[in-house]
Amino acid sequence: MYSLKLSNICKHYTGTLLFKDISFELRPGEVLAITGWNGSGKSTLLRIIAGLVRPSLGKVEMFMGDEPIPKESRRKFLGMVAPALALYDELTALENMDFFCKVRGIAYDRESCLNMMERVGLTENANKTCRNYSSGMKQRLKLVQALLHSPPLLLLDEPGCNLDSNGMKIVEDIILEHRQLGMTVIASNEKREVDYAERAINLSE
Amino acid sequence: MYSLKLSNICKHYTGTLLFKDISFELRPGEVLAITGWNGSGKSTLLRIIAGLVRPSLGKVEMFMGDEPIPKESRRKFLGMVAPALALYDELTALENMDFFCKVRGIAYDRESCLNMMERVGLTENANKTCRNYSSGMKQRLKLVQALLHSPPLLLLDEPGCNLDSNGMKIVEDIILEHRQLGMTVIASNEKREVDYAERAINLSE
Amino acid sequence: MIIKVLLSIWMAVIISAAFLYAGAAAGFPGQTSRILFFHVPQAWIATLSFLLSMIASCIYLARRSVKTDHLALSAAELGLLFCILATATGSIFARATWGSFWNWDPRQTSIVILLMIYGAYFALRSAVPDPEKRRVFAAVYSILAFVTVPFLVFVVPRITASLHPENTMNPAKPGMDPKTLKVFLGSLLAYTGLFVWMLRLKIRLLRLEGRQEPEFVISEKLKQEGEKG
Amino acid sequence: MRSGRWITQNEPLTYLNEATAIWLRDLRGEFRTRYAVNSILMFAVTTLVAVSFSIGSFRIGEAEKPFLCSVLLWIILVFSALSGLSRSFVKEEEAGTMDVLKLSARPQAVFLGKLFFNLTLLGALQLIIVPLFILLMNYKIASPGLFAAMIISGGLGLGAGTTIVAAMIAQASARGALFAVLSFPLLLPLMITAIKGCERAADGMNTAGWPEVRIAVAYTVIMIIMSLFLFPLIWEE
Amino acid sequence: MRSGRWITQNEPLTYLNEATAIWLRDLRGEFRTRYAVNSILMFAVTTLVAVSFSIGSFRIGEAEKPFLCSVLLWIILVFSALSGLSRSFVKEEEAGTMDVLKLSARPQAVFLGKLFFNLTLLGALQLIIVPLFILLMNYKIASPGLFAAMIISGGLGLGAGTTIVAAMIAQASARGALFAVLSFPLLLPLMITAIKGCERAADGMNTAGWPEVRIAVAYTVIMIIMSLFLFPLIWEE
Ligand code: HEM
Ligand SMILES: Nc1ncnc2c1ncn2[C@@H]1O[C@H](COP(=O)(O)OP(=O)(O)OP(=O)(O)O)[C@@H](O)[C@H]1O
Ligand SMILES: Nc1ncnc2c1ncn2[C@@H]1O[C@H](COP(=O)(O)OP(=O)(O)OP(=O)(O)O)[C@@H](O)[C@H]1O
Ligand SMILES: [Mg+2]
Ligand SMILES: [Mg+2]
Repeated sequence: MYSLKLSNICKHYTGTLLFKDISFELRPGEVLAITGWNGSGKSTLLRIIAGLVRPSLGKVEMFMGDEPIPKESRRKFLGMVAPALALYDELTALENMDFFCKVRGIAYDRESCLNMMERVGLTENANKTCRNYSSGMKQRLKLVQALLHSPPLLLLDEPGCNLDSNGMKIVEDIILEHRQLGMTVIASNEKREVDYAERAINLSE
Repeated sequence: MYSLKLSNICKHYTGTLLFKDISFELRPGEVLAITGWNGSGKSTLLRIIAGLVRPSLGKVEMFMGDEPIPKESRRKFLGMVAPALALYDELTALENMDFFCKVRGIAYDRESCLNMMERVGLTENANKTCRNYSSGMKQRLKLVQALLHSPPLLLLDEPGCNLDSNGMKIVEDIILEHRQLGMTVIASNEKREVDYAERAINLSE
Repeated sequence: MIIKVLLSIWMAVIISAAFLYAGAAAGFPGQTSRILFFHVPQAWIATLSFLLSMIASCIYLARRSVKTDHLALSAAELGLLFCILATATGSIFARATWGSFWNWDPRQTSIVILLMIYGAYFALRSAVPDPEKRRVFAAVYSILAFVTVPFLVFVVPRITASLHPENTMNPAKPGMDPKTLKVFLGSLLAYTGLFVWMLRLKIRLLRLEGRQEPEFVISEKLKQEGEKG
Repeated sequence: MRSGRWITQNEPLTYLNEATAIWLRDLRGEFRTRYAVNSILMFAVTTLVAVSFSIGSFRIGEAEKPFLCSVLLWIILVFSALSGLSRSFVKEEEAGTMDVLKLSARPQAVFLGKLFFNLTLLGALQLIIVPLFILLMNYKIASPGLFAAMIISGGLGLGAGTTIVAAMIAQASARGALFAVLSFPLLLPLMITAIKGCERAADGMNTAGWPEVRIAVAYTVIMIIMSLFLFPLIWEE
Repeated sequence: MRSGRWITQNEPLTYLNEATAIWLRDLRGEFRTRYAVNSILMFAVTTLVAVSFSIGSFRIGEAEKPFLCSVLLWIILVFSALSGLSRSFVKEEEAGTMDVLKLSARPQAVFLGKLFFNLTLLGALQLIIVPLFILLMNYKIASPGLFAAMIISGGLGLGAGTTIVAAMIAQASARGALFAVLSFPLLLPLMITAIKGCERAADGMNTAGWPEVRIAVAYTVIMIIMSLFLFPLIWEE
């Protein structure tokens, strides 16, 4: 059983305080939404959880059972989608997947990668370089990248951005499926996405 | 009175046909929506109208009254927002505006720039470098850039992307206001944005 | 305060002694050897502060306390200053004895490398906006730079024979003029004192500046709130 | 908001204003990131130090000095320029701002703005490198007037010859290589002229008429005029 | 989809596999865009041609040749390396893929992968430049074994000394300059050693024991070990 615990997280940039005293615990099966106006710090909070940004105060912990997971191996247990997280433009979608599998130490399996591609509707474009992908196609590929290693913690920053209604349906499926066993944090302005969450933290208050 | 005329536009990339025989005329006061699945070519069509991509067949014309506007000065009469159109990251928002005013030959007027900033809710961040902007703040700034020279033709590619509900309201206002006198083309998957249009072209059909 | 006064008196004494008390050393043209009383201690302080900065950097990486970073930064700054002074005096000296300001003597080569390292250190610091990242990067770089120094010491003497005198000022060497030796040791002491005094001043300044920074102000405020609540 | 402001665009605006805006923006961006200027300058300074180190330990005969020093000086200048002058366009492409620039500015204004920027960089480069080179290499110049004119006109030619190439390679796929490959042949005539001119200035013989300076100026003018015609073709899709 | 595949990550996986994946990806990306390899190679080739043109017109005394040629060869190699070796990290930062890499790979694997990539680039560079240089400059080498060993060990040191610096500057603001500024002092001892070693190999005297090769190997090993310790500090926020 995994769990995520944030205690008294606070972040400020040269003088302006973004948020302070964010504390919560998340357990498998729970979905947490983070809301707030543009620029309120949603993405920053997600990056803090992922370990990409250092909080000004407070700490982020992940536990496997009772045992804390050291910060440097936290990345194995989380998958992230965000507007600023780009994939490799000059590779094709399949090559991207191949790379992320290998680098994470998962045996690369063309079959299951193709399955995932099919799930997000990219089968036809799997061998096209990502530079020429449309905005929605890129977003779909990002979803695959986050799910590749079936992480117990999923961090979704505006997951439905650029997607058409089919794409939104895919995101919905992913969230519902992940809710069965894993932890999910969604940062979004879309009411539809926020509604999957039992709990919400509003950073604008 | 301005008008835009597309005749028999067709675009293909090395073997795959995106769309063909797109013809329409647009006059002031009209809003046209372009819809279609992810990757159907909405953004490409908008880029063709803007003159950033050459169509494989067909032609795009703009008229002032009956007089055709030459292709090389078409840019003066249109404003565009798109996910792939980035602003200068290392400048502040105001410096960006200053630059675009000067380069378009509009007298730079700090006052009215600040007014526009206020309209999109960026007043407080007007002197912050855009590198540190959040995704929504960048999108808001792009809106300002497109409106700076009050163009008769507005090309909006996913204008509501990354925006919160306030931001969506701003986009709505802009569309409604522009509808009074100008021409608008919106490419989007959001039902809400498509609904402003009297006419729609679906590229997936 | 008292230290400052004592130090300045001592410096004044040494400077006058260098010109009035000690005699001109043999083997150098005219009165030029007097520059040694300044040139050598400067070079020595430059080297010393480099070492100090590296040690502080190591401690910083282990403990991550801002104080040690301040020490590393101040030592590097003073090191750069003294390094420039040593180069300048050395060049003047070189012009008087060897005939040209610069001729790629091994000593000159190594001091140029030292200057480049210091320059690079500050360039790096000014190019990293995030304060903590800046400290870590600077510390890492100063350790990397230090690792290459033994290679330098090992390698540079191989390239060309040096015109640079060795051990003329070595106190252990017999036969040195006792007056010269006295002044020289006094000057070494004066420079070391000066260095320590400037170092402490610089550290204090950095600490005060740090308190003004918005980061510090906000986190202090938040800490206090946390203690209350 | 709808103030009809775009109507003012029909007034005859000088290209120069727009070019200046682009130039100033590039300078400001450069000032903040310091990518190009640093890469050019450091490149130049390090090469200079290395050359002076390697050549400095030799006795160059006084007779050979004017020629050798001119060659070295121009090699340093040209290669430093090649190492950084393509940045202004390539950055635009990499940051994704090329399209927005295409949509807002006239191509000739873009070309002029980028040309000014590159000339500014070259000016800064020469201001630092030339005196340093003269000092370090103990390079004696008999006719300083001709020398200065040659350096300046050569610099102008360098900027004029590379700017349009930079615009082309920014839109190609293998950027790094292409710039040097495409520019070098274009610059070679200029480089040879400039070397000859500097040699003449250094040995001080036959300096009447400054023929090399004239050639360099002609090269510059022709390059700029050609570019103003050709640039819109490569800039617009 | 939930296949419990992440459990396999607990197995002791070698860093090497992951490093190889990064290395291969970089090679593939490089192959498609050819930014680094081209900028390095073209830089090297043009400098080489220029140097051979300028020096070639002189009569270099046979006695001075071993030293002068070694200096020139290493100047060309080091500066070419400085012009392109930072690309692999900088590109990662500019394309916005740095974060995704941080999220997926272990820092040591990243370091090793990038090191392999840089060494590959350097190898390609040397494979082309060194024979060309020998041909163009008519550089006679008395002890080819020592020469080859020196070139290879020097190349390894060059890669080891620059990779970690590249990672730092990619995360700093003024990248262009910094790389050369930071790397050059670190590389100088190696460069001087390699020059001495090549000189020794060329004149063929006193080649016993290959002391310079040993120094270069020691430099490489120490740099790699230090980097493996220090890299995680600069890679992780
Ligand atoms: C730019 C030129 C010069 C530079 C950069 C330079 C630099 C140095 C350095 C780094 C030291 C080492 C201090 C130490 O070991 O802690 C030193 C010591 C010394 N220098 Fe120079 N120097 C230069 C020119 C000269 C000249 C021209 C002379 C006199 C002919 C000279 C005489 C000395 C002496 C006597 C020492 C003390 C050596 C000893 O006792 O070991 N220097 N210098
Ligand atoms: N490196 C930085 N330096 C200074 N300010 C920063 C930095 N990074 C982010 N910010 C600021 O922090 C604020 C929060 O940014 P963040 O991206 O977290 O917002 P967000 O809630 O995700 O907004 P959006 O809904 O638009 O995505 C913004 O005002 C931004 O300008
Ligand atoms: N330069 C190119 N070369 C080859 N194919 C391209 C190129 N540019 C775009 N495409 C392809 O054209 C198709 C349409 O892309 P476009 O960006 O117009 O889609 P879109 O309708 O805007 O999709 P989205 O809703 O995801 O934004 C995509 O399949 C894309 O892969
Ligand atoms: Mg966000
Ligand atoms: Mg699109």
